[in-house]
Amino acid sequence: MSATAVHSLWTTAADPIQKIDAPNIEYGQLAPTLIVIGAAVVGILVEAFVPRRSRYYVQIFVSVVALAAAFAAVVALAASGYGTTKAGIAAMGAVAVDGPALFLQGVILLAGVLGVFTFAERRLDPVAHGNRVDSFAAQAASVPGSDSEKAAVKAGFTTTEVFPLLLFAIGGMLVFPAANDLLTLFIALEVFSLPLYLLCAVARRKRIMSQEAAVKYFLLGAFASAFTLFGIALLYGYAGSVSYATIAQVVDGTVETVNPALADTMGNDALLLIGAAMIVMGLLFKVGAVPFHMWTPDVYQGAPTPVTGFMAAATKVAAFGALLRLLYVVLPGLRWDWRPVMMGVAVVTMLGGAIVAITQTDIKRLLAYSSIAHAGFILAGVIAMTPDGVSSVLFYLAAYSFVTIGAFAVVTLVRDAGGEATHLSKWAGLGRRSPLVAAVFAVYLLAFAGIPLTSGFAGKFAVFKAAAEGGASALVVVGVISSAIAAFFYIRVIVLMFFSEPRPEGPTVAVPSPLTMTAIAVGVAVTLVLGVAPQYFLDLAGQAGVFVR
Amino acid sequence: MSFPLLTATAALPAIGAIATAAVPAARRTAAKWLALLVSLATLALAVVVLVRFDPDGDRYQLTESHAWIKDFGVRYELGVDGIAVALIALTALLIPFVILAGWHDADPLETHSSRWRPTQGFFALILGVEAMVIISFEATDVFLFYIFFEAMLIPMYFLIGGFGDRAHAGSDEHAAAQRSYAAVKFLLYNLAGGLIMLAAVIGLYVVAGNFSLQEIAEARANGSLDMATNTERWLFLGFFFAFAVKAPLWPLHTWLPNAMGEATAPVAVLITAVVDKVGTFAMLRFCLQLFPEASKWATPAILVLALISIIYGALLAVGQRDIKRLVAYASISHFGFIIMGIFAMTSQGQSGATLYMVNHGISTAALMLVAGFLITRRGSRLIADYGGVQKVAPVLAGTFLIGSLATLSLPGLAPFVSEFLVLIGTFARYPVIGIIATFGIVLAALYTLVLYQRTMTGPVKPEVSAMPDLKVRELAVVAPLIALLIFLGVYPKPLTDIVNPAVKQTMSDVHKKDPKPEVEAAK
Amino acid sequence: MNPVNYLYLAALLFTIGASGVLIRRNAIVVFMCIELMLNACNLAFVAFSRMHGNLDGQIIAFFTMVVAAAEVVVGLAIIVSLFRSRHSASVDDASLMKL
Amino acid sequence: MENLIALLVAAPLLGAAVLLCGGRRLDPVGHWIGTVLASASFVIGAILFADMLGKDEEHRALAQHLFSWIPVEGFQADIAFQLDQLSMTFVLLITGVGSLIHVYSIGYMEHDERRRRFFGYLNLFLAAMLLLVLADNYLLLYVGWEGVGLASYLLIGFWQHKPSAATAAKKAFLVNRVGDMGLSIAIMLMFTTFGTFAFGPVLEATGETGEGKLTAIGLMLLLAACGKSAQVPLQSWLGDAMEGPTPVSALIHAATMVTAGVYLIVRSGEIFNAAPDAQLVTTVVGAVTLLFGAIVGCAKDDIKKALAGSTMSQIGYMILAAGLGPIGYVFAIMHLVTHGFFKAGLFLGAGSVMHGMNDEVDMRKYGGLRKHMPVTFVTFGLGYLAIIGFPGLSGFFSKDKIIEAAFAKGGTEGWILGGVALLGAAITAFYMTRVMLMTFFGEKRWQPDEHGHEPHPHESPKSMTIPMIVLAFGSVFAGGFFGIGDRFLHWLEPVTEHTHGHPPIGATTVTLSTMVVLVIGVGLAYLQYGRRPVPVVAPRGSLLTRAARRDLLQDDFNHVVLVRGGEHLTRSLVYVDHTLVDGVVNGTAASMGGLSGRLRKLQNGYARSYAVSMFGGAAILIAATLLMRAV
Repeated sequence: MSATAVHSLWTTAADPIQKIDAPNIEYGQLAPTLIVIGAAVVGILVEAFVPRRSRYYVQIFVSVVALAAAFAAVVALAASGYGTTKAGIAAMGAVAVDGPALFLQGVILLAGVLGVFTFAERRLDPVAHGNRVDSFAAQAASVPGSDSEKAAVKAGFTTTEVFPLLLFAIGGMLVFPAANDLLTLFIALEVFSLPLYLLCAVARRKRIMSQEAAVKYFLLGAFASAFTLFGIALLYGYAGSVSYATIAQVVDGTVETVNPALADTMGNDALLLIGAAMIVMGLLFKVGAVPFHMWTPDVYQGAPTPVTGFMAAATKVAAFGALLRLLYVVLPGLRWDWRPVMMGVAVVTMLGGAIVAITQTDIKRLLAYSSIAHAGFILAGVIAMTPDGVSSVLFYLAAYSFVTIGAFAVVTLVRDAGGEATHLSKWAGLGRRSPLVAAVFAVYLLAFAGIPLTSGFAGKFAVFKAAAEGGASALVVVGVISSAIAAFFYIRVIVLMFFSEPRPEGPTVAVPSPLTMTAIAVGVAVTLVLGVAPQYFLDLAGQAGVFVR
Repeated sequence: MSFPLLTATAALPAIGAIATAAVPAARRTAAKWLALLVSLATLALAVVVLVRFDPDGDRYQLTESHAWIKDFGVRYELGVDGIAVALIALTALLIPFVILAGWHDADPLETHSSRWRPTQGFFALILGVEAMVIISFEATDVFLFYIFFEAMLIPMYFLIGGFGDRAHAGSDEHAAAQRSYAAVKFLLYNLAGGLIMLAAVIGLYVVAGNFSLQEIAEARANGSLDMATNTERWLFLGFFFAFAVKAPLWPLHTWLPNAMGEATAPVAVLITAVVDKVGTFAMLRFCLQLFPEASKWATPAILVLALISIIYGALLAVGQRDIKRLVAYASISHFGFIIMGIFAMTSQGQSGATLYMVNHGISTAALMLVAGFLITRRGSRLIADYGGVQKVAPVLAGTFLIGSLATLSLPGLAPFVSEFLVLIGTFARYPVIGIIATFGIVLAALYTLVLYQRTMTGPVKPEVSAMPDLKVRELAVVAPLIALLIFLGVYPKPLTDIVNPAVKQTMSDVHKKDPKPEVEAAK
Repeated sequence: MNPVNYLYLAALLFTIGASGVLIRRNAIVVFMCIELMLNACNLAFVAFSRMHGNLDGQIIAFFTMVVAAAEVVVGLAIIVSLFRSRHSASVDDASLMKL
Repeated sequence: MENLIALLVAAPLLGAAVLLCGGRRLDPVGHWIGTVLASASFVIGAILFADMLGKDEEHRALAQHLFSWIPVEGFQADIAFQLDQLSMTFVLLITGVGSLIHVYSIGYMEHDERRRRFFGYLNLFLAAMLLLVLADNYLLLYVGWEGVGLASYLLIGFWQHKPSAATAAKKAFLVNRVGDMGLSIAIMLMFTTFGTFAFGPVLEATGETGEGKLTAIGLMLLLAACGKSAQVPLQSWLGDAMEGPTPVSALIHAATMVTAGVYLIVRSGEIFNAAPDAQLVTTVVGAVTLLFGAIVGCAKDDIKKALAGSTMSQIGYMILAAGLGPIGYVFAIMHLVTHGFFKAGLFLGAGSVMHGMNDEVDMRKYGGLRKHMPVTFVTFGLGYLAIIGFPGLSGFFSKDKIIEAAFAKGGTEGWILGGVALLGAAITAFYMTRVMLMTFFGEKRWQPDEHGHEPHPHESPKSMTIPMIVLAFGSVFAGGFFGIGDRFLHWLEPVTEHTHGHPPIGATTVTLSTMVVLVIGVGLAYLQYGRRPVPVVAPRGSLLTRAARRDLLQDDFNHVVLVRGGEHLTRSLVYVDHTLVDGVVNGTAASMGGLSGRLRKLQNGYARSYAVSMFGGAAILIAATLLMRAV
């Protein structure tokens, strides 16, 4: 590098008289995120100042109101055309406000509301010392079984911090699919990951497993995000910028004025390819695709079930949103490089998830593996590389998230002395004991299995159709086969619930409060509506299917 | 906008199912009567359809068409041709008998808790199946058809697995295991078939851009939509596989004996007489119309498989020890005939196949239901446990004999007409296959008469010595079926008049003409 | 000196960190290795920023440090609570959930 | 007039319906209903006959079209009747003998609580048999064809509590089914060749197709005939069919149903005329069977089985005659009718004997019965004389003609067939004499049975004797009535046409030689069974005798080859179905499970190994991406 260049660098960097013009932020368009984050901060203050007795209610109030308001904002934005015609880049190019972003934010917010409901459930666990308790530790810091914990329980402490944590996570998730430069992407990733790590650790029952889940999730998550970050570094090195638009231009080779300092790195495709691969790997980790899936079963099993439900639904939505944007906005120029690779990933994910699930004996792990298989199905839609592909993925995510939250909410209901009875053998004859709950769960399982007239079928059909139109017929065939395999274990659970005699020492089905009931009911309703009359939502997803560049 | 007759015919049992399921646990009998009345009302509607249908009119009549899922190119399109009308009538006709025959099959045992309501569930599920079967006969939109073709598995699955035959050897646990094995097998086979069909359905959409049977068929006919030969063949195979599992065709048949063996007799009838017909019907309507060329390409292979089914099923029926499994294998043999008739690509063959679907439905229902009555009396499905029943319960034995004779397609009973048509239709194009298939007649005589001899004749076994003869309810189930068998055997014209035009259409779809008799050909 | 060498160094550090994650048992050490990887990234950013002559990379490095700090907070909290409840910080001991 | 034809069938059909659906309340009157409707059918037949005689030969045939049965594209099957002289002959035989046997059964089945049902079945049989002979197309004929099969199945197995009866019934139906297969294939061939299977069009169009097709059709028809008429190789069922009540044996397994095969061949004359090879095979089958039946008849000690053997052999004569073509058709039918009389008579006689002997069938336990049941003795004796062809009686005329015709075939074939026919006559004389002697002559050989009941032979009630007497008249005079002046020939000629053949040796020579062999046969039998007392326990006998007792071992053959083989086949198939066909599927499922179990192990709970997989995954991802660019 020549001395003049160096000099110029110094001068530009340290020019005293150069004045920084204030960035202009479109607060309106960022309203959903801002509301949620703000509410999270408020939640922290609540923790600080509101007396313990009333915290629980205040937190619920704050969270629900915030999420509702944010959802209203999303709807308002979509209604005023930000999803389609007025779609654009906000916050100095950091955040995109377009169809996919708004659609996914809406889904995440609704999932968040249901999440709050399941978080706030206090009827399931037996009353401890006259206090109704939720599924979170009385005092996460205290060692399980220690005196301090007993005291905490006696005093009726509860970890109301989960609500602000949840809000922070949601805030991050809202940004994640909308992030329009790699830095924002990374920050959003961390913002929604860190609270989740914590939430995993604070289960009231089986805390050891809960903490183990948290550690695994945290270490592996951090490991993955390190890869992402390095990938970002390489892309930055390649394109000299982290903004999607610029990188895309560089990839397509449509840059007007090439900065001579960049000339040599731009030519270096190794940087580009390795960097892209590492970022994609980070996202695949979040969606739980094989071979980056190994955290999923353990974490899903160990985490408090409400958290699992929310995480399984919302994380997938956010991560796939980000993945879509990355592949459709930044790397379309590279599709011939990444498409075959992604196909491979999709295939092993579909098959791997389905096959390993066959022999699972724990309902939460079973659902974890099924979520892996579903990640594979969604990837099939992602690979289509057509507008149909985008909208089909959006639809699938919406359908899937409600089914998931509902299913895990049902899991929280089936309990025995040791808390939730997650071992499959204990579910035997559930259909005899309480037909309704079993029937509802059966509906969810059938939706997972993709039986017609459930949202699962509509979604599966949409993505497979997109994939076939996108010329990935092979994926469709594999998908169909793995669906057949997957059907086997969903059916197994149904058999267990309905056709096997109930055990005398079998679990009881707790009667939940209206909160969980709402979550479950909404889940069923959405499952059936999206199954029978999906057109309206398909239209929605269809309109939302275009990324702003 | 005229009254949506077809929708009503399908919706009525669906609503009835929900209503039946909602009947409180204590009001068991009320649920039964409700179900029976609904099924009768459905029958009435089906009769109206039959009357309103004009054999000489358009191909699809009473059509309804509404937008449904635009993005998937799916419309809610209903319409019936002669074949569909006949099968809808059959379905609507059989269900009341199924319900009546299963009157006590789902009465709860003491062990069940009060909240478990098997009776309501049983009859609700039967009605649900009826609704789905009827609508899949009516659907002229491939996707719509597919949805119900798949969805009907779920209620069937619960019927098989949830309400097994209480007459079983061994412990309850063992029986339960057997049952759920049968149910799972049924579901997985059909689900696998359905999913492979799903791939083909998607493929069809990619090729054709919509799912309307009429549009695609027309486009295929006038050449405006031409598929690459291989594409067409793959799609055809995708569809055919699902239908062959449902039908069932050798070697995809093994789920049927388990299912029919473990299910209660009425449910077994539901499976083989009603649900499986959707498979053969779909071959006739979808495979031939959508993929005429591929159908012709696959014909030889399919005929051979059908032939194997005929002989193989019959031989295995001879080898069975369990009455219901025997009937199941007999059905496999008969489905072989139906499929052979469809793919013989002659008017006689296809008319015969269609009649065969109806007649086989009635005859199997008669035989299986009587067998069910017999089994519930003795509490065993093993042929060896019976003997000399004819002495103590002559009416039961008599009806059983007539059922058997219908199964071996004795002239004068309905099945003969259809079986002979199928044979002659096949023979006209494929003499060798036709001749080998006639061995099926002899084997049919073998397994039915052996069954009759072992169970009904000979010295009276002590266990059956106190066996009561048919009750009024049971007679009310069997007598009409037998009357129908005789009527359709002597005067099938009403049925053929409805079926013939549709068959002529199908023949023209596949661009096939009947082979001319040698004498005329010579001229 | 050619800034590309810094990239090689960054890659080297990243690999060292990654292999540390794979090899070491103690959760704290594993976590430190991850931090090392993050810092490798930072080095890469700064190096690239220097090569390209724009400051984005350096700014990103600051962001990364903040994120790393946040991770430390969360991570240590989790690890410590785990350590307190089972008196061992070995990641291999935490293997109740498997298969 | 022609509208009466349907009534012929309808009357007994109505009877069957009423009796079988009527339930117990009809028990007291059931047999009367049955008899009345049977005779009603006979009366109608008589009316039609009278009307037919009134017309001149060309216009005697009547036709009645009821309705279109199976109308399908390019396929037309009707419910339509045709009544020509041939059909008329059968109608009279069937309804006549049928009515008599109804009457007889009133007495014979008196003590059976299921008598109503029995008459129902008899009526069902009449209806089916009439349908068979009145149908104007092969498909409708097929209906009757299987209908009589069903009736015979029901009647053979009437005493179902006897496993032997049930088995025999099943066997009869199955063997017949094999024959029916032939008939259905024949119909298919006709359809593909002529586009129709109505008698008229088919038989007129025979000229328009090749001999090969016609031979095939002919052979298939012959197969059908073999099944129904118990001809080799499908004869095995007839012997066992004797398990049925004796009136059944008389009506179905002697007089009418078993002769349906002859009807079929004669009816399809044009086809056979144009297919010499088929004709040859037919004659061979006939010849073989007539010897076969005769030999079996010689060895049986069961009176009914002996008669069954004779039936086989007599039908062999008819088939032989039918195989000879226009020369033989008339005589085949003529022998059929006369045989109908005397064989029915003989069976009724046998039934009467059994009636008096506590249903004992073993002739070795009879002896000297002529004193105890004179009427039976006389009628049976007349039947005996008729069947052996005693000059002047029915059998003489009909059988003699057939032997002539056989010789008239000419060439070595002629000699062989004629010779066989003669030999058959001799053996017939032998075994019938044997039956006669063992039953009615000699000393009484019956002892008390295990319950100590000593049978008290007595004459049967009028309801039984009268039919026997009537049939005896038939067996005496029918032959002469038909034969003298070729009445029967002129009656049938318009339908079957007739060519006069000239045997190489003059007709008188044939007649004389028949006489000679007759005397020889009777003489031998007398030496064997008349001179010395008949042992109560059958002597071991020669190899041939023992073989003949077992129906010349063909049952054992069937058992070993078909039954055993079949059982093995089915058993192994059941195994295959379970292990192979099912096993493949279950195997896939199982292997999936195994694979799952193995992959599961990867999830070993160690965070570090998870990290390894991620690291490896990342490496692969990167490598693959670079590779994609490289290629």
